[in-house]
Amino acid sequence: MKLPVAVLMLVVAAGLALGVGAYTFVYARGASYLTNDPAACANCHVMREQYDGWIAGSHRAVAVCNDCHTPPGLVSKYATKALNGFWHSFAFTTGRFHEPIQINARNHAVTEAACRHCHAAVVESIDAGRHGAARLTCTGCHASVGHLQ
Amino acid sequence: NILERKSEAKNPFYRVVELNDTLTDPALWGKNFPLQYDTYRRTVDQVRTRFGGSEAMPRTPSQADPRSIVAQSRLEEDPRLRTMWAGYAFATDFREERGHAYMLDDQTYTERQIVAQQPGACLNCHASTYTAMKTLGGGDLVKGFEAINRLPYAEARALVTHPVACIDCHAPDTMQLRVTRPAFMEGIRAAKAAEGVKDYDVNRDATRQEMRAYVCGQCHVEYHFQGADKRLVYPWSKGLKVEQMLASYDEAKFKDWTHAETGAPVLKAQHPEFEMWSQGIHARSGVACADCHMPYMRVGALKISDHHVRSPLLNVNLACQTCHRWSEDELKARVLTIQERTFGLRNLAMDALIALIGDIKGAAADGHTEAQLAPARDFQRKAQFYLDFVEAENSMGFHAPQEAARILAESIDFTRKGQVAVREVRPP
Amino acid sequence: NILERKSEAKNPFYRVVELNDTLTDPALWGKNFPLQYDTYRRTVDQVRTRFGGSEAMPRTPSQADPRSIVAQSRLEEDPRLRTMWAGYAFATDFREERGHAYMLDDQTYTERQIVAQQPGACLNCHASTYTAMKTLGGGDLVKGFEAINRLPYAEARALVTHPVACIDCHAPDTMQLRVTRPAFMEGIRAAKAAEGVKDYDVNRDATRQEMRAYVCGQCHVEYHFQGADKRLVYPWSKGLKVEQMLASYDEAKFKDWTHAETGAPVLKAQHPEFEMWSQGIHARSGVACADCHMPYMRVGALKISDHHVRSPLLNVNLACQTCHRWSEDELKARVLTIQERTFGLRNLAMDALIALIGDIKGAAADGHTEAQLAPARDFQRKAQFYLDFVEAENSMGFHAPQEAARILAESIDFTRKGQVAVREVRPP
Ligand code: HEC
Ligand code: HEC
Ligand code: HEC
Ligand code: HEC
Ligand code: HEC
Ligand code: HEC
Ligand code: HEC
Ligand code: HEC
Ligand code: HEC
Ligand code: HEC
Ligand code: HEC
Ligand code: HEC
Ligand code: HEC
Ligand code: HEC
Ligand SMILES: [Ca+2]
Ligand SMILES: [Ca+2]
Repeated sequence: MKLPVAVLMLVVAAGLALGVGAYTFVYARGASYLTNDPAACANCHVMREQYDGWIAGSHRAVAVCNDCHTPPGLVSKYATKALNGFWHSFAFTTGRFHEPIQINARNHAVTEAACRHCHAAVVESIDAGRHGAARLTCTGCHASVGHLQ
Repeated sequence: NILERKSEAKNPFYRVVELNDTLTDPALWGKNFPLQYDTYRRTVDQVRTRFGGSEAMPRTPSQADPRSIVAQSRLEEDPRLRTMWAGYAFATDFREERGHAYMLDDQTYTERQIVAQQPGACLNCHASTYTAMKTLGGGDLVKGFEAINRLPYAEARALVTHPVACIDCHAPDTMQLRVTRPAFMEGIRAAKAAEGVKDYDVNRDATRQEMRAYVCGQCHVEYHFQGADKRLVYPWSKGLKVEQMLASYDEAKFKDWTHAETGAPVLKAQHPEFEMWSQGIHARSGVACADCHMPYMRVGALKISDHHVRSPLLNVNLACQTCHRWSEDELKARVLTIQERTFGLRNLAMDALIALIGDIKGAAADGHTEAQLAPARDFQRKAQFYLDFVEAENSMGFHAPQEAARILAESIDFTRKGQVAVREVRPP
Repeated sequence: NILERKSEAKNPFYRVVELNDTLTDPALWGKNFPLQYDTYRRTVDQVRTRFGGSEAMPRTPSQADPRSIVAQSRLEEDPRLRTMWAGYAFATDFREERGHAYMLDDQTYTERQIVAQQPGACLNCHASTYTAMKTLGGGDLVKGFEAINRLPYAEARALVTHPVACIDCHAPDTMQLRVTRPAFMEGIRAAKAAEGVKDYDVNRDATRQEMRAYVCGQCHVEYHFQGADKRLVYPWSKGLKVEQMLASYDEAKFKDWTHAETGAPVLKAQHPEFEMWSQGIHARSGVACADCHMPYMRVGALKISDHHVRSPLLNVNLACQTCHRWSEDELKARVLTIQERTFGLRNLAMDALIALIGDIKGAAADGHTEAQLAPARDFQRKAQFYLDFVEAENSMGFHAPQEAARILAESIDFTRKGQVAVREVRPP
């Protein structure tokens, strides 16, 4: 578990530079970004809805937040966590974020990749089946998979 | 469990046949894609829904028409259609449409072939014409298209064997969707141009999701035959809305026929599913024909597109429930609510139009002059095209509920003006 | 700052005042619920949308009407309304509606008060009448309701001070939603009875989600005053659809007034938001008025209902995006598409009705007998009620897009039949 600590330090450092961000990151257990426990995400009340939606959703038993919201592979995983953790902490404190919370392009891509990672078998025929074909977005049809709406 | 699936799915397709651009027979393609082929062949099924599907009506085959089963006659269901289309081939034979497997036979043997001389252009949407066009054109698709259009129907018919087949929607090498119908290529280019998009090439510029609707738009559209060459044209140069199509017909002074009872130069709208869908909330939300009519289905470890193209009401679970979390009964009820509203207005508009036709007929008998009848006849042309636009569209309003109601409301308003116009003048 | 946010979350509100069923002043309730109160007070804002909101028009206050700002006149926006309502108070003054804060003043000072003697019944929907009714009835709400209805307006007006207030929608002890208007209790009971549900008691039987619409349905509905006692009645005994309401009016031979230009016994539809919404897809999906007009908003760690009741188009993020993942601009564009379609049909139907009114007027001048005019006048009554039903409904079709278009289509059809009828006969 060297990496996570290193990243944490890195984030805290960046945070100090920005002051408030890091304060929140620590105080509001932004570090929970580095754990795998969904309840940890819900440390932030603003994550409550998604948490509840996940509990009600079909994937509760098979996937936790990080399975869908962080890319596979340690480095990129904690990079994403640090990035989101930091910015979300910042947004949370300043209260400056779009309501309702909406996934951004980067994290949407992460999520889509996660679907394909676990369901490679099922979707191979429709997805990778033909060379060069653009991909259909999973959530276009399965919007409620992660979070029952 | 997932792990198993992974291994199973390493290669979803086994390339047992080397497909190329000259192979029309779906059975050959089916060797590589047996799952899609099996579902494709199920379009022979005939099941009826309140307004869709089709009913299998037994008939005794004859020399002229060997079909032992046809779909129910829409003319018998609603005799007012005979009056609306008086003098046109549709008044002799018009049936509920059924699955793709029947498209070639139903066109070949409809009585509309007997009462009128039809051109090869008809075949564009009733057969796998891709290779035939390529051959006729010596490799040039458009040349072949022009050639087949102007052939007499019987001659053109001899050049084709299959209903719409894999090759009409898919590229043999990549299986990617493609548009193979020049009429759609030209139509959509014109429509895009009207929106300010220059030089639109559908096979180059369309997204994958768009293609999931465009392949259907090759045929499920309003059309007419232009000039002596019988070029198949989709009237989209001003846009896809009913008023824009009527405007382009008016501009070209085009008429499908002269109404037998009133002498009005009238138009016949035909299956504008693509156009109606384009005005609806689903199109606006990026939901394509294939999403509802060819939903994905699980077959073992794989997910494939259900090639049993049919009414989604026969498949609500896969067609709707991935996006809508309502029960099957509730979803059917929602569709029916929309369709019954549309049907009610369609009937009001039909009664109105029949009344106008009666009025004009009466006025002509009373000795109204051509000049006196002209305004009312023009309102008949308008009211009729608008009504027929919804009547001929096969979702009974579902593809664009408010738009369908809007069109019928305007049809009734045209009739109103026509009935007033015919009463404003007295014979000389 | 985050420390607050955490602590805030613990105790949502502080009971500084002991509320009870006699306290009307929202400021008192506001002491316990400052966040809701603050947003409630913002209904004084006037912002215009294409078809909603309202525009602040300065005027010079007078003795009779001290208002220095009013909403724009709908009669000036569309003078055809004067013809449609000829002979009725609405033809003298009819304005765009605005926020709840203005309801009492706007009713008190509208010129409709000058040209007609209005009863106390008017106040049911323009003031916090709950405690006034309780007092008048000596603790019996319905008795008080009956008493206030039959008072002359001025006398009843003296009994109230606030526009709709907390107590009209909330129980003081639990803050639970409640219906305080007998007219709605009786109306919804009749509507449920028509569906076969016996003895429906709204405050006992309604779900919480239903209450989120019913509290609004207390006022945003079609109504009339029954008999000499001016009892406020919602015409739902046959159901909430336009044809069912018309049927109950016809059955009772009820008319709002006699049309000044045609002598037809006509009806005025008024703000049937609740009835229109009940026919739409949102109601069917369990989406209540409060979901869109009072969406939850985050204040620190709390989520409260935005009591700044207004056009959702001024608040699309919270009002729509919780359920629809489309951009703000896209959502606005979707609403506008629906509204422009409705507006187009509304104008067609209006032109048609004005033409019919002209026809009947002309026929009467030509000496048509009462008996000869009767059929056309009845069609006017029908066409007018249907058109007004959509015109008076304040979402310009959004609450039920296809239903609104359906109603306008039928209005045009009634006009058509009326124009034919008036031409079928010649004066004796
Ligand atoms: C099975 C996959 C999956 C799991 C597990 C999952 N999510 Fe999501 N999450 C999604 C999808 C899908 C979206 C929608 C984004 C999109 O449309 O691409 C989403 C969106 C979000 C959003 C943005 C809000 C929005 O609707 O755009 C947040 C915040 C979020 N998730 C948090 C969480 C939290 C916290 C957990 C764990 C409690 C979690 N997610 C678990 C798939 C998942
Ligand atoms: C420090 C409080 C906090 C914690 C802890 C937290 N979040 Fe968030 N999250 C936020 C805020 C604030 C936003 C909105 C940021 C924005 O929209 O700019 C957000 C937005 C998101 C989004 C969607 C917006 C985007 O940037 O794509 C996702 C996905 C998400 N969080 C996932 C998670 C997951 C997974 C966890 C746990 C590993 C988690 N969050 C823990 C505060 C938090
Ligand atoms: C951590 C692995 C994992 C991730 C990530 C994941 N899934 Fe799943 N998913 C599963 C498992 C396991 C099941 C249940 C077993 C099965 O049916 O395959 C499942 C079931 C499903 C189902 C069928 C049940 C249902 O909910 O309808 C769908 C659809 C689905 N996943 C789509 C998605 C989509 C879309 C995403 C991305 C937003 C996603 N999955 C992300 C593992 C995952
Ligand atoms: C055009 C709509 C659409 C898109 C896009 C789509 N799916 Fe599906 N998906 C469906 C439908 C419909 C089903 C139901 C199939 C069945 O149950 O037979 C389904 C079923 C599934 C299942 C569950 C199979 C089962 O029953 O266990 C998984 C897993 C899945 N999809 C994953 C994905 C992933 C991952 C993506 C993105 C690569 C995706 N889907 C894209 C429509 C779609
Ligand atoms: C959102 C789902 C949806 C989309 C998208 C959609 N349709 Fe439909 N379609 C339906 C429904 C529902 C019906 C009504 C079926 C019935 O009445 O049985 C229907 C009916 C039809 C029918 C008549 C079917 C029959 O059984 O007689 C045709 C043909 C058709 N659609 C073609 C299309 C085409 C072409 C497109 C795209 C341009 C399209 N549809 C897009 C849902 C959809
Ligand atoms: C080559 C022309 C052509 C193409 C391409 C085409 N169709 Fe058709 N379609 C037809 C014809 C012709 C019929 C009527 C056949 C008959 O009645 O004999 C038909 C019938 C249908 C029906 C009615 C089935 C029934 O039971 O009533 C549906 C639904 C349908 N098509 C949907 C689609 C969809 C969705 C696509 C695209 C994925 C599509 N069609 C592509 C020509 C075509
Ligand atoms: C632009 C494409 C197109 C062309 C060209 C076309 N059809 Fe069709 N045809 C369709 C579609 C789509 C359907 C199914 C929808 C429907 O029936 O409304 C259909 C249905 C039919 C049917 C079955 C239903 C009925 O009307 O009885 C017959 C028969 C038919 N066509 C004959 C013809 C004839 C004859 C011609 C030439 C004069 C022709 N078609 C030209 C697309 C086309
Ligand atoms: C009327 C048009 C049409 C015809 C004819 C047709 N297909 Fe398809 N096919 C589609 C559509 C639409 C898709 C979905 C493509 C996408 O999502 O990009 C598809 C997808 C496929 C796929 C990709 C995997 C999947 O199932 O999504 C294969 C393989 C396929 N079709 C094989 C065939 C074969 C084999 C035939 C002939 C037996 C055939 N198709 C006939 C329209 C058609
Ligand atoms: C790929 C997703 C998708 C599929 C598949 C789909 N829909 Fe929809 N549907 C939508 C979206 C998106 C809307 C627009 C409302 C919204 O933004 O939620 C919508 C709206 C609707 C509405 C309300 C609009 C109206 O006209 O009243 C109905 C009803 C509806 N769909 C029924 C169906 C039925 C029935 C089917 C299957 C035949 C179906 N849908 C298939 C996504 C879908
Ligand atoms: C799904 C969302 C939604 C629901 C549910 C809904 N409305 Fe609306 N309402 C709207 C929209 C959008 C408008 C149009 C606003 C505009 O044009 O500015 C509107 C307009 C109105 C207006 C006119 C507002 C203005 O600014 O002039 C009133 C009054 C109204 N609604 C009352 C109601 C009532 C009462 C109910 C419940 C019986 C209801 N609404 C249910 C979305 C909704
Ligand atoms: C006691 C009667 C009453 C109740 C209860 C009531 N309203 Fe109103 N509402 C009115 C009146 C009266 C007006 C017009 C005020 C004016 O124009 O002076 C109005 C105006 C509005 C407007 C128009 C605002 C604008 O800017 O044009 C909206 C939106 C609205 N109400 C929604 C609602 C909703 C949602 C509810 C329930 C949560 C509700 N109303 C409950 C009587 C009521
Ligand atoms: C059943 C409830 C109800 C009753 C009774 C009622 N109103 Fe209203 N009134 C409303 C609602 C809701 C609005 C806002 C919606 C609208 O204006 O269409 C409104 C708006 C108004 C307005 C502002 C818009 C306009 O029309 O200029 C005036 C003035 C008004 N009413 C006067 C009266 C008078 C006078 C009476 C008695 C004859 C009366 N109201 C009875 C519910 C009612
Ligand atoms: C026109 C009706 C109406 C009026 C007037 C009204 N409210 Fe509400 N109020 C509502 C609705 C609807 C809700 C949502 C209730 C629910 O979801 O069960 C609500 C919810 C509340 C809640 C619960 C927490 C929340 O925000 O959801 C409180 C506290 C509250 N209102 C206080 C007040 C106060 C204080 C006033 C007067 C200043 C007031 N209300 C006036 C309709 C009204
Ligand atoms: C609480 C959830 C919810 C809210 C809030 C909501 N909607 Fe919807 N909306 C729905 C549902 C459910 C449907 C029906 C289609 C479906 O089942 O997905 C729908 C359908 C629609 C449609 C398609 C139906 C049609 O008539 O074309 C539009 C457009 C729409 N909503 C716009 C809006 C707008 C604008 C707002 C905000 C003013 C809004 N909605 C608020 C849930 C909601
Ligand atoms: Ca059919
Ligand atoms: Ca307003």
